[in-house]
Amino acid sequence: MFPFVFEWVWDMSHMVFMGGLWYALTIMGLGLTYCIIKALIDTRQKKGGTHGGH
Amino acid sequence: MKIDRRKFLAGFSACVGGGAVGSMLSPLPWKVMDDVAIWTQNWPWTPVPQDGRYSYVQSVCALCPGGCGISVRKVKSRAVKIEGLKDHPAGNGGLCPLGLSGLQYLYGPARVKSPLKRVGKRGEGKWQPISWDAAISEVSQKLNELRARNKPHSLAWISGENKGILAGLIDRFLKVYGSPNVLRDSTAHDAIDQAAYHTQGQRGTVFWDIENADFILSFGAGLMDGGWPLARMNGFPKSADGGKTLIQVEARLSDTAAKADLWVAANPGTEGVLALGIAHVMIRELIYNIDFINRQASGFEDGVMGGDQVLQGFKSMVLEKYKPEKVSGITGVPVDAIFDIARRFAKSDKAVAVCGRGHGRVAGCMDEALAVHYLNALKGNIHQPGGVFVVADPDYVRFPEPGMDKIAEYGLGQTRVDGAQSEKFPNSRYLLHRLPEIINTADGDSPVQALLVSGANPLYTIPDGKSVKKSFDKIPFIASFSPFMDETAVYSDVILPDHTYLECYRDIVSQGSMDGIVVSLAKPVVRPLYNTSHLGDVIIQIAKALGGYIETAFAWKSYESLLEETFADNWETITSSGYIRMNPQIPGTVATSFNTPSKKFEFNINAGAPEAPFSSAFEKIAMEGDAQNYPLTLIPYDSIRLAGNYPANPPFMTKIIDDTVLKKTHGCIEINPATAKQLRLSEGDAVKLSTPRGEADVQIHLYEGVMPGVIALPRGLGHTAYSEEWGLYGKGVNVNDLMGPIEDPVSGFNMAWGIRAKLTKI
Amino acid sequence: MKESATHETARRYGMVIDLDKCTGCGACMVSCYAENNVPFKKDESNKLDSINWIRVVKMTNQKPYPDTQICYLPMPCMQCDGVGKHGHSPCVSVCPAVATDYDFTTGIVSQIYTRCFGCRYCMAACPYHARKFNWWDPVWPADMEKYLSPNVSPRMRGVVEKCSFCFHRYQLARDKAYQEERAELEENEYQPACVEACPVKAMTFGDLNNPAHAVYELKNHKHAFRLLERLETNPKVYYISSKEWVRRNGDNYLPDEAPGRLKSKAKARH
Amino acid sequence: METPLIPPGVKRCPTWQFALWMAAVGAVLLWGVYAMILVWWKGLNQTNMNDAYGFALWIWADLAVIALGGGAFFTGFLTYIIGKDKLKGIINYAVIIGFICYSSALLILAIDIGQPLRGWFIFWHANVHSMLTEVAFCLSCYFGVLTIEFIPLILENPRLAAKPFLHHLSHNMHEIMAVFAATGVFLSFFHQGSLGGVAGVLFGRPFAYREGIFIWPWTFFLFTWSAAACGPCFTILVTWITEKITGKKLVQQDVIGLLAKIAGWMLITYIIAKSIDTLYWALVTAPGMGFTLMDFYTDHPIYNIGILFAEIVLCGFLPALILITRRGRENGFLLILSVLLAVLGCSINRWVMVLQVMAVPVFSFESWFLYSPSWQEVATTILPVAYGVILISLAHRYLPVFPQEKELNPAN
Repeated sequence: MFPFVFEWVWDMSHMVFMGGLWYALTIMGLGLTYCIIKALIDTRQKKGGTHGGH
Repeated sequence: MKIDRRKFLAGFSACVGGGAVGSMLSPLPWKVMDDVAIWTQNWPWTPVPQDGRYSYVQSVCALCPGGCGISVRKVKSRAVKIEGLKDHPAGNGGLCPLGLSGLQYLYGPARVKSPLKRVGKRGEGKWQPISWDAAISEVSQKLNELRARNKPHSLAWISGENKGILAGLIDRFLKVYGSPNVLRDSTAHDAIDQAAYHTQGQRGTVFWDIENADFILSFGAGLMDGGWPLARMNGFPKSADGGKTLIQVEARLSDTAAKADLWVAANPGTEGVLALGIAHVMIRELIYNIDFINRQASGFEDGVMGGDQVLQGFKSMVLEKYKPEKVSGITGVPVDAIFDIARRFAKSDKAVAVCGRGHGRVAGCMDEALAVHYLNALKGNIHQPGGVFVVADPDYVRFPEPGMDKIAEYGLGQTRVDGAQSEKFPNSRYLLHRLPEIINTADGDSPVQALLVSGANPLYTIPDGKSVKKSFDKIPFIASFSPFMDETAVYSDVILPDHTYLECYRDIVSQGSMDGIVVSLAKPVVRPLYNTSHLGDVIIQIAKALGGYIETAFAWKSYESLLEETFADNWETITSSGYIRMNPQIPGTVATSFNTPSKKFEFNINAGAPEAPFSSAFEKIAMEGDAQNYPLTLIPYDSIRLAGNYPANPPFMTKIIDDTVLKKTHGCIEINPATAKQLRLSEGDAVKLSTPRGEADVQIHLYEGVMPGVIALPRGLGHTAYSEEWGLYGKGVNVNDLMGPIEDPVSGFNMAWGIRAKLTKI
Repeated sequence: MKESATHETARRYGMVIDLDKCTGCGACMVSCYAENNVPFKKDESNKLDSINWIRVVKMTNQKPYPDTQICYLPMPCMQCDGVGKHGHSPCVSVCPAVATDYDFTTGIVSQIYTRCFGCRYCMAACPYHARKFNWWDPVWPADMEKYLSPNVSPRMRGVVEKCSFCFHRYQLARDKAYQEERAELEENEYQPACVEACPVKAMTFGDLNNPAHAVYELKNHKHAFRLLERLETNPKVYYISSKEWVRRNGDNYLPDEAPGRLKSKAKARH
Repeated sequence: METPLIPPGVKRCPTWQFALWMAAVGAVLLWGVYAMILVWWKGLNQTNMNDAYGFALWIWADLAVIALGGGAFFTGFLTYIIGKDKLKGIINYAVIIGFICYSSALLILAIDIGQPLRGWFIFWHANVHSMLTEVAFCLSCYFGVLTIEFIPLILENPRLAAKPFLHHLSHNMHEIMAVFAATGVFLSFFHQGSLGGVAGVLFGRPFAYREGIFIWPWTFFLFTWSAAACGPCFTILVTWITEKITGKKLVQQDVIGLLAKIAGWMLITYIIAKSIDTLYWALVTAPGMGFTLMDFYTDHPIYNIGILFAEIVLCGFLPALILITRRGRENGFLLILSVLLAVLGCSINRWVMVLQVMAVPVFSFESWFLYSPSWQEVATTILPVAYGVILISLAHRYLPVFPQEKELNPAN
C-alpha cells in the first residue's frame, strides 16, 4: 500500500493500481474536508437553515 | 452552569468520541494492529521447536523382522527424524512408512510411563503406579508360588522376541524355571521353513534370493504390501529403465498385484493347487531342471517299496492329479494362463517361487508351502543365486549350561501347553493359536496359571478374539512387559514397561541374505524418557528375586554387560558400523547341503505314509462356515499402510490410510460392484458383517479389484487400546475377531485364509 | 514476483516420478510429515481436511475384475511456472497479500505462513489440491512436540500451507556451498525428504535446466507427462507411465483426442 | 422543548410494536452473532468448508450482496451523473440498501478469513495482481463513499438537524454529492468487475476460467453489468417489501417504473452478452482445455444443466423481456415477479461462479466435491439479513428516507 513496504515495486501495475486508490481516497478526503469546513463557516455565519430543497 | 444528566452524557460522549477520533490520528491503533498480528504469529499454543546442535545416531529399526538400518537425526537431546541408513545391508537407505514413524512410538501417548499395578477389574484401565522393586516382587512372588505348588510348567511366556539375546534370555529363563512354554506367533516362514526341513532335512530360515532373481512367481506374498522391506524389491516392478518380471497370484488386486507384470486372479485358497498345475506343465513339457531332478532329487519318479507295492512319485502324481484343465476348474485360472506361467517361469534365467499371504502373519497350509517349494526344486534353484536358500539360524547367543533343580526338570518334562513339538506336531516349534481353546476346554484349573507377555499383543493378534479373552480370564496372573498400553497390557495385572527400541541397546537379527545373516545393534538414540526398564535387565532382576540356582543362571550384571560379553571380539565392529555379518552357513555345493536320509531333495508325497508332509489329495485349503448361511467369502488383507501386528499403527500411518479403508470410525469392507449389485448394496452403505465367529458393523466400499463373491477386510484396525489420542482407538474392525484358526493336519499351524461370511444391510 | 517477469529462472528444480515404480507405500507422505512438522488429528479419514504436502492418489482403470488395474499417483505441489513460465502460477498470481511467491532462483513457489491471513483464494485457484488449510490448531499429544524439527516452523490455525520441495534443505545446502565457496550445488546435495525416502527410488529430483542432472533427460522420456498440461500451469513435476490410461488420467481429453497427439499441439502454444 | 425523533408529517407505529419487531429480529441477529463469535474464537473448523471447498456459502453470500447492493451505485450514477432527477425519490433507499449490503459484505469477509486479526495485510502487503486485492480496496473505499452518502440522510433526523452545524454539514454534503457519486461509480465498476475477475482468472479451474481483454477476463465486465442490472431490481424488490410491511405507498410508481425500465434494458443487454460468453466458453475455451460443456454438469439436484437454463433463460431473458415492455412493467405482479427473478438469476450466477467452481472435478479420476454448510455458516449468513432489517427499520422510523412518503400518504 505504501512505497516503503518491501513488496512495493515502481512498475506499471503498482502505479496504476495504487494511483487509482490514492486518487479515490484523495477525492473523498478533500470532499469531506470541504464539507466540514464549509459547514463550520456556515454555522458561524448563522445562515438560516432551510429544510428540504435537496 | 447547571450540569444535568443530558449535558453530562453529551459531554461524556463528546470526550469519548473525541478521544477515539484523536487516538485514530495517533500511532496507537496502528501499533496495536501490528502487535495483534504479531501475536497471531506467535500463539503460545503453537509450539516453536528449539534449535540446537544437530547429530545423527545410526541404529536399526525394530518394528518388524526386517531390521532395516536407520539414521536418527537429533537436535540437542531430541530425536527429530528417522531416515533410512544408506549402505546398511538391510534396507540400504530405504524405509517403509512404519519405520519412518518410529518417533511417534517413542514420544507418543501410548507409552506406559512406569510400572503399573491393576487396581480395578481386569481391562478396566485403573492402575496404580508402583516401584520397580514392587513390580518385580509381584512377578517373582507369583512365580515362586507356582514352583512351590510344583507347577512350574503352568507358566507361559508369549514372546515377540524371536532371535537374539533377549529371545535367548527368555528361553533360558523358562528352562531354568522349569516351563517348556515359550510361545511365539507362527508366521508363513514357519511353514516354509518346515517345508524345507521335510524336503532338505535342514533346519534354518528359508531365504528367497529375490535380489538376484530376475523372475518372481509369487503365490500371494505381499512383496509390495509391506510384508518385505521394499528396498529389497530393487528392479521390481518393471519400469522405463528395465526391470524384472513379477507374477502375482492373488484373489484381490493388492499393491503387489498392481505392480506385477501379470496378475493371476486365482480363487483364494487354491494358490497351492495352481503351483502344482504349473508343475504339471513343467513336467509334461520337460521344461523342469532335469539335471537337478535326476541327480539331486528323490521321490520324483515312482519307486518300488519292497514286494510289489509301487510307491507313487511326484511326477506321476502331478501328471495324474493336477492336469491344467482340472486345476483351471479349481483355481479359476484359464488353462492357457497356466501354460503361459509355467513356460515363463521355466524359461527364465533366475526364477523363484515365493509364498506367504500378505505380510505372512498366518503360518498357512503345509501343502501349499510344499507345493511352492517343489516348484522351486523343479526349477532347480535350490541353493542357487536367485533361488532358495536355507540359512542357518544365528548361533552367537551361547550361554553356559545352567544348573537345574528337580522342580525345573519335572516342569520341563511336561508337554507343552500348545501341543507343539509333540508327537502329533513334532516339527512345529510354537502353536500359539491353539492356546485359547486348550485353556477354554481344560478341566479344572487353567493349564496356564501365570502368563508373561513381551513384544507381542496376543489379545489382538490371536484369531477368534472372543475365545482369547475368555481364556485370558481363566489365567490367574498376567504380566505385560509392553512399553505401550496395548490390548494385552490393558488386560494384565502388572505392567513392567520395557524401553522402546530407541532408548536402549538391543541386538536385532535382520532378514537373511545370500551372504548370510546380518545382526544389527539398536542403540540408545535418546535417554529413556520414562521410568521404564530394559526387558533383559528385568529378567535378570526377576531371576535374582527368585534366588537360588535361578539367580546363579542369570549372574550377569546387566543386559548391557551380557551384550558386550556376547559379541566379545565383534563388539567394536558392531558398535562402530552398527551391524555385523554372521558367518554364512550355506554349504558350497548342493550335494552336501541336503540332510535327508537319501542326501537328496525329497519329494515326499506318499499318500497315507505317516511321515509324508504332503497330502496328495490336496485341492483347496479348508474354510470355516457353510455356504448356505454364509454365501460370501471373507478374506483379510494386509496393507503397507497398516501395521497388522505389533505394535499398533502409528498416527502418521493412520493418516495415510485411504478413506476407502477407514471412514471416521467405520472400517470399510471391499466388495466387487457386481456382488454388491446382487446384494443391493452401494458405496458407503452401513452393513453388518457376520461370520461363524462373530459380527461387526462395516461400511461398503465397491472395489473392482476384489473377486466377485469375496469380501476383504484389512488387518490392523479395530484396536480397543492405546491412547485415544493415538487415533486408532475404536476404529474399524479387528478381522482376527471374525475368524477362527484352522489347524493344518501336518504342522498344526493355523492355515485359515478366509471364512464364510454374509452381509446384512443395517 | 519482484523480479521482472520476463526472464527465465536460472535453476528450475523439478521432479520426475516413475509411476511404473511407485508401489503406493506412502513412505513419501510419512517422511514429509516428519520432515515438515505436519500435524495429525485423531480422525484423518476426511481427506479434505487432512494436511498432506504430498498425497498419493489411488487411481483405477475402472475395468471390471480381473482386468482392473490400479496406479498410485504421488502429488506434491507442482511448483507451477505458470503461463509462459513467467512465474504466474495459478496461486501466486491470486494471493492478495503476497504470502506465496515464485522464487526465480529455484523456481520454487513459497508459502509464508506468518503473512497468510487465510483467505483460501490460492486453494480455489490450485487445480491440484496441493494447498491445505489449517482448519484446526495443530496439537502434538504427549511428548510428541519433542520430535518437531526446528527447520520448519509449525503452522498456526487459519493459514494455508503446502509443499515447498523442502526449501529448508535447499537453504542448508546453499549455505554449506557458500561456506565452501562453491557456486553450484551438487545434484545429491539438495533432495527433498520424499524423494530421499522413496524405498523403490521412483522419484528423481534435480534442476530441470541442468543437463548434468538426471531429471533433465528423464523429463523428455517418451512416456513423460505432466498433470493438467492443457491448463498451461506448467508444472515442474513430471510423471512417467507406460500405461496409456494413466497418462490419459493426467489431463482432460475430448472423446476424439488422445494424450500423445495432443502433446505437440500444447507445446506449440507457447 | 424536545425536537421529535420521528420526522414530522409521517405516521409511525407505536413504540411497543416497534420494540417487539426489533426484539424478534434482534433474536435472529444474536443467533448470528453467537455463531460469528464461535467462528472467530474456535476457527473455521466450525464450518463445513474443506480443502476442496475453500470458498463456500459465505463467499457466495458476499458476492450476492455486493451484486444486489449494486443498486446504490447504479442509481447514484443515474441520479447524479446522468441527471435522472426523478430517481431522487428512491436514491436514499438505494443508498441505505447499498450501505447494508456493503457493510455485510465486509463483515462476512472478516468472518471468512482464517486470520481475521491479520486481515489488514491485504491492504498493507497488497499484491496488485490479485483480483481479491482490487476487490478489497474498492470495496472498502466504496463503503466509505456509501457512508458519506448515508451521513447526510442520518443528519436529517429532526433532532440532529436541529443542530446548526450538522444541518449545514448535511446540506453541504448534498451539494457535492455528485462528486462522491462519481467516485463511487468508478470504485464500483472496478470492485464489481474484480469480483467477476476472482473466478474468471482461475486458469486452473476450467469451469470458471474465461478469456478476456488485457488483464480482465470477460467475467469482469459481466459482473459489473449484472450488478448494474440486478442491483436496481433488488432495490425495487426491497422497496416493494417495505411498502407491504408498512402498508404504505412510499415511492411513486413512475419512479419505480423508470428504474425498472432502465434495469430491464441493462438486463437484456447483459443476458445477451452473458449468453455469447457462455457459448464461446462452451465451444472454444473449455474444449481447448479438454472439457465438453456436459463435463461441468452432473445428475446432482443442483449442479445439473438446469442451473444454466435457470440462470440464463428463466431468471435472465424472461424478466428482462418483461421489464423492457411497458405492459410488463405496469403490471404490478409481473413487475415484482420479474425483479424477483432477476435477483434470483444474479444470485444463481454468483452461486455458480463460487460453489460450482469448487464442485466440478478438474481431474477425470476425481468425483464431484459436494458440501453442505454447517449451522454456524447458515447463521452467520442470515446475520446480515437480520442486521439489514434492523437498520432499515430504524432508518425508516427515524429518517426521512422516502421524500414522497408525505405526499403519497397525506395526513390521515
